[in-house]
Amino acid sequence: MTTEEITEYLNREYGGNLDPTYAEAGDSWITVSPSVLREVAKTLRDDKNLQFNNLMCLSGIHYQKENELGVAYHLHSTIHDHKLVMKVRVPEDNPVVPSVESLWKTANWHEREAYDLVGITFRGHPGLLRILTPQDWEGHPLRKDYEQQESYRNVSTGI
Amino acid sequence: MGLLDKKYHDSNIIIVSLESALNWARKSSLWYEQFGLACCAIEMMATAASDYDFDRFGIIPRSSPRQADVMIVAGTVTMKMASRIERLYEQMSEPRYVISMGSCSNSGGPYWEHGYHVLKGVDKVIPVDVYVPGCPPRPEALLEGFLKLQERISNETIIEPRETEQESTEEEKEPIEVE
Amino acid sequence: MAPVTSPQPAAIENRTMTINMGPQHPSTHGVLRLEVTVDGEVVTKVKPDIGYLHRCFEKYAESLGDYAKVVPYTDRIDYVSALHQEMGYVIAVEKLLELEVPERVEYMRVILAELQRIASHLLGIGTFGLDLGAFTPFLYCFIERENILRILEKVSGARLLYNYLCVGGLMRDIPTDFTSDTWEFVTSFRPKIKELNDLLTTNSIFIDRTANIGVLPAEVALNYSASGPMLRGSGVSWDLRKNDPYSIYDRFEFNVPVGQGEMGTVGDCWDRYIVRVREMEESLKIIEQALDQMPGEGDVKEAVPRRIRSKEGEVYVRTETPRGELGYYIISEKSGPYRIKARTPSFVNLSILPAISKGALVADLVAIVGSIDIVLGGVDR
Amino acid sequence: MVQTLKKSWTTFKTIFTGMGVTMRHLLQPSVTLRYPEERDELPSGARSKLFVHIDDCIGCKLCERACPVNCIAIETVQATKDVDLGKTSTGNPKRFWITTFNIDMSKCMYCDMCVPPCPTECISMVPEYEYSEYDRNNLLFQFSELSADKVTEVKEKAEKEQEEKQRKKKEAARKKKAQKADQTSKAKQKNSEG
Repeated sequence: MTTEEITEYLNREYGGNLDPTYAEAGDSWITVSPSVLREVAKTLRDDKNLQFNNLMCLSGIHYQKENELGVAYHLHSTIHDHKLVMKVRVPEDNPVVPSVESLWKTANWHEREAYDLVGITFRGHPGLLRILTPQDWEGHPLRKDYEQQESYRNVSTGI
Repeated sequence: MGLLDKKYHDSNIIIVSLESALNWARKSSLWYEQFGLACCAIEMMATAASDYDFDRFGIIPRSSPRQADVMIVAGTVTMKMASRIERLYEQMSEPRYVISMGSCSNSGGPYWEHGYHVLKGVDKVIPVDVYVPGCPPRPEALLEGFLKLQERISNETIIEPRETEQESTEEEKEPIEVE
Repeated sequence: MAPVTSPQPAAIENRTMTINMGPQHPSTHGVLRLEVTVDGEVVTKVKPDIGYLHRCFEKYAESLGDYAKVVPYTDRIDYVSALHQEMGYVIAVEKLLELEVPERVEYMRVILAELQRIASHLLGIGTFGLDLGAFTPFLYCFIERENILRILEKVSGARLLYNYLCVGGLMRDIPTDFTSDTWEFVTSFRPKIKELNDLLTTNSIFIDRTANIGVLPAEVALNYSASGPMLRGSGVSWDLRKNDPYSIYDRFEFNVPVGQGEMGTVGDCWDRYIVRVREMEESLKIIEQALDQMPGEGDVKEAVPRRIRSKEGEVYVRTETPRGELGYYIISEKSGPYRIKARTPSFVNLSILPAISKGALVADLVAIVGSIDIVLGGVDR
Repeated sequence: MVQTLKKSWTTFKTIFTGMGVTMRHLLQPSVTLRYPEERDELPSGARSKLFVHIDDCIGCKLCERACPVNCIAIETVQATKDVDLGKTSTGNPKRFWITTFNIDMSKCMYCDMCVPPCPTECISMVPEYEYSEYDRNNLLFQFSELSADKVTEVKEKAEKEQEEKQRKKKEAARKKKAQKADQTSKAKQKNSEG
């Protein structure tokens, strides 16, 4: 199924109002509000005609112009062999997204990474700690306005 | 060493031959610490394997810093790793040498500009004897670095302490002065 | 021996201990740190601590502001299979820009990628053997690997990090003796796989240390979104070259080897190992077919754009590297790349370690980590 | 009992199969390169060290811009009109003094991206890999051959010429303005007369 068909199917079967977005080039995606994300994710995984059993990638994004943070979920079904890109956007000052760790175990580390590098808090995650940078690191490096700290434990980070 | 360097201010025949014997022994069995960080570690393994064969020079990998003479810093040193490297270096017994292998450990290399999590040169935390350029260096280049190190060791005297030792004592003094 | 009398034997029996493994440890394949909780010899909990090689690839990809300049940095993500990292990235950018690549370039990319796959598996198998105490296979694997590196060096000029593929083509022309060199390697390498089987695969000590250890059931593997030999070792026939062909992989005939539990249970360390060995044979098959079909003439820089005109949009492209599915998620703006995320197989495969090492012995933990075949550059990026 | 015997027999057998492989390898010629005495010939285009033929450099800074690492630093000064810097071996005219051309090989990642853009092929990778150093600062290669005195002299000259140029420009502009004003006033006169 293509993104359009999947959106149509979801809207028909579950009465949503999802709408795919298209860009100049590349893939299209659907945007879901954080309040219904978990329900939609569960439906996507468990519905007989969808069965997205594989979460290929989960990435955190900082949209500087809109003062928003976002998460992109790349889903794939090994059974029906179709793909879907799902996005969720939250405001920068309250970046809370429900965790999908209980649905796809692989989200565990990916969500920790998104928390570490972009600063998105995942509600319901079993151990939301920094994963790549040390625990006492300052700031979230992949934000566009990130300023590098001058020294870490008395070792200068500059040249 | 402490006994001799206070007794003789100038080298004499006994010390000179003792020196050369010591240096010869030291340089012919440089056991290195098996400690790979990144891409360069793969080239370090390739150097230790059959095609280039480290063992011809008496260079043998050791897994423990206590048994090692040389530390090859092979790869990118990150901020998280910097304190570990410092600790490993402290565990090595004197005389100890450090070879910095590849651009990353020389000066941050490709990551010197935007690499927020990369230490810009391992010489910020431990003294380095030989810098081997390359990204990653060829196995021959690493061997050449070892030959350079051997050259350095053969010119050592037991009367004067090594440069790096002097540096480290100076570093230890510094914070006291600040206080 | 006289029985040891202790004042409180019960208290000692129930005590668990936390030990630290790494980041400097000879068998963690780099700078991986594991916090292992053990009850005697039995591992009850493993907590991997990663990030000791976090080199800020994603920050770099955004900061450079040019698609072409990112290519040498992709090499350094997974330095053991650098060409695969380049290939994935280059294909993703080409998909974004809707570029067509000449035939000769496509064939060349496939041949090089398969050569690199063999080299990577040789290193993986060699170090896996080394972890389990077999030193000789490591040396023999490296001799063969060195032969591949010589071919790749002749092509690109570097031994490990090639920077040979570029958006739309190749950086340099193909040397004239490339085909003959590769044929020579392919014919000389076939018998070496048999040698490797004699040394490791059938060796009873090796089987004892790997069979029935670190069993990964297929459902767990899928739920963790494992890929590559890790997933195929669990009996799932899933290979992106077959199931979702990219480049020109749909033109070649090859099999997808899966773990069958010949020595123990499906999905144990031995199965993951044997998948790698058999994959090398399949790679040889692909190389032979590609060498036969490759057009002899053609300009490799024909489709390389002078200046890359970026488009607005985003792509997610996945390719099959020796360790599994490598995905590049590129969000592009008119001015250049806005966000590039590399979803590396090592990162995802390592996250399964806590699930499969529960109940193993400490010595088996080394075997399990070795059989996952992680590259820390890929885990931490 | 039978099981144990069987097991030990397979162990024994497989170990000896492995030993057989090692034995066969023992009889083959050694693959080891005896490095300081023997050297492999590097293939053409091997990437080991950057070298610049400074005589051929025209100061276009294309390599500096192509470098992803920013390890190349070039500074140029425009040559004054009274000096002719000659031509490069490829026939391109030289218009700049190259006052600095530094390559920091301790930062370089040997990606070979600076070489193809060069119009005069003056920057290239040379197959030389043995240059490890005791001091990191020695890995900064300075290719500019101008002495410090020469650099200041050239800079002063260029500045003077620049000033001269600007003065001339200003003068010309003033003249133009005056002319224009003249013309408009004349035109006005004409209009009023008409």
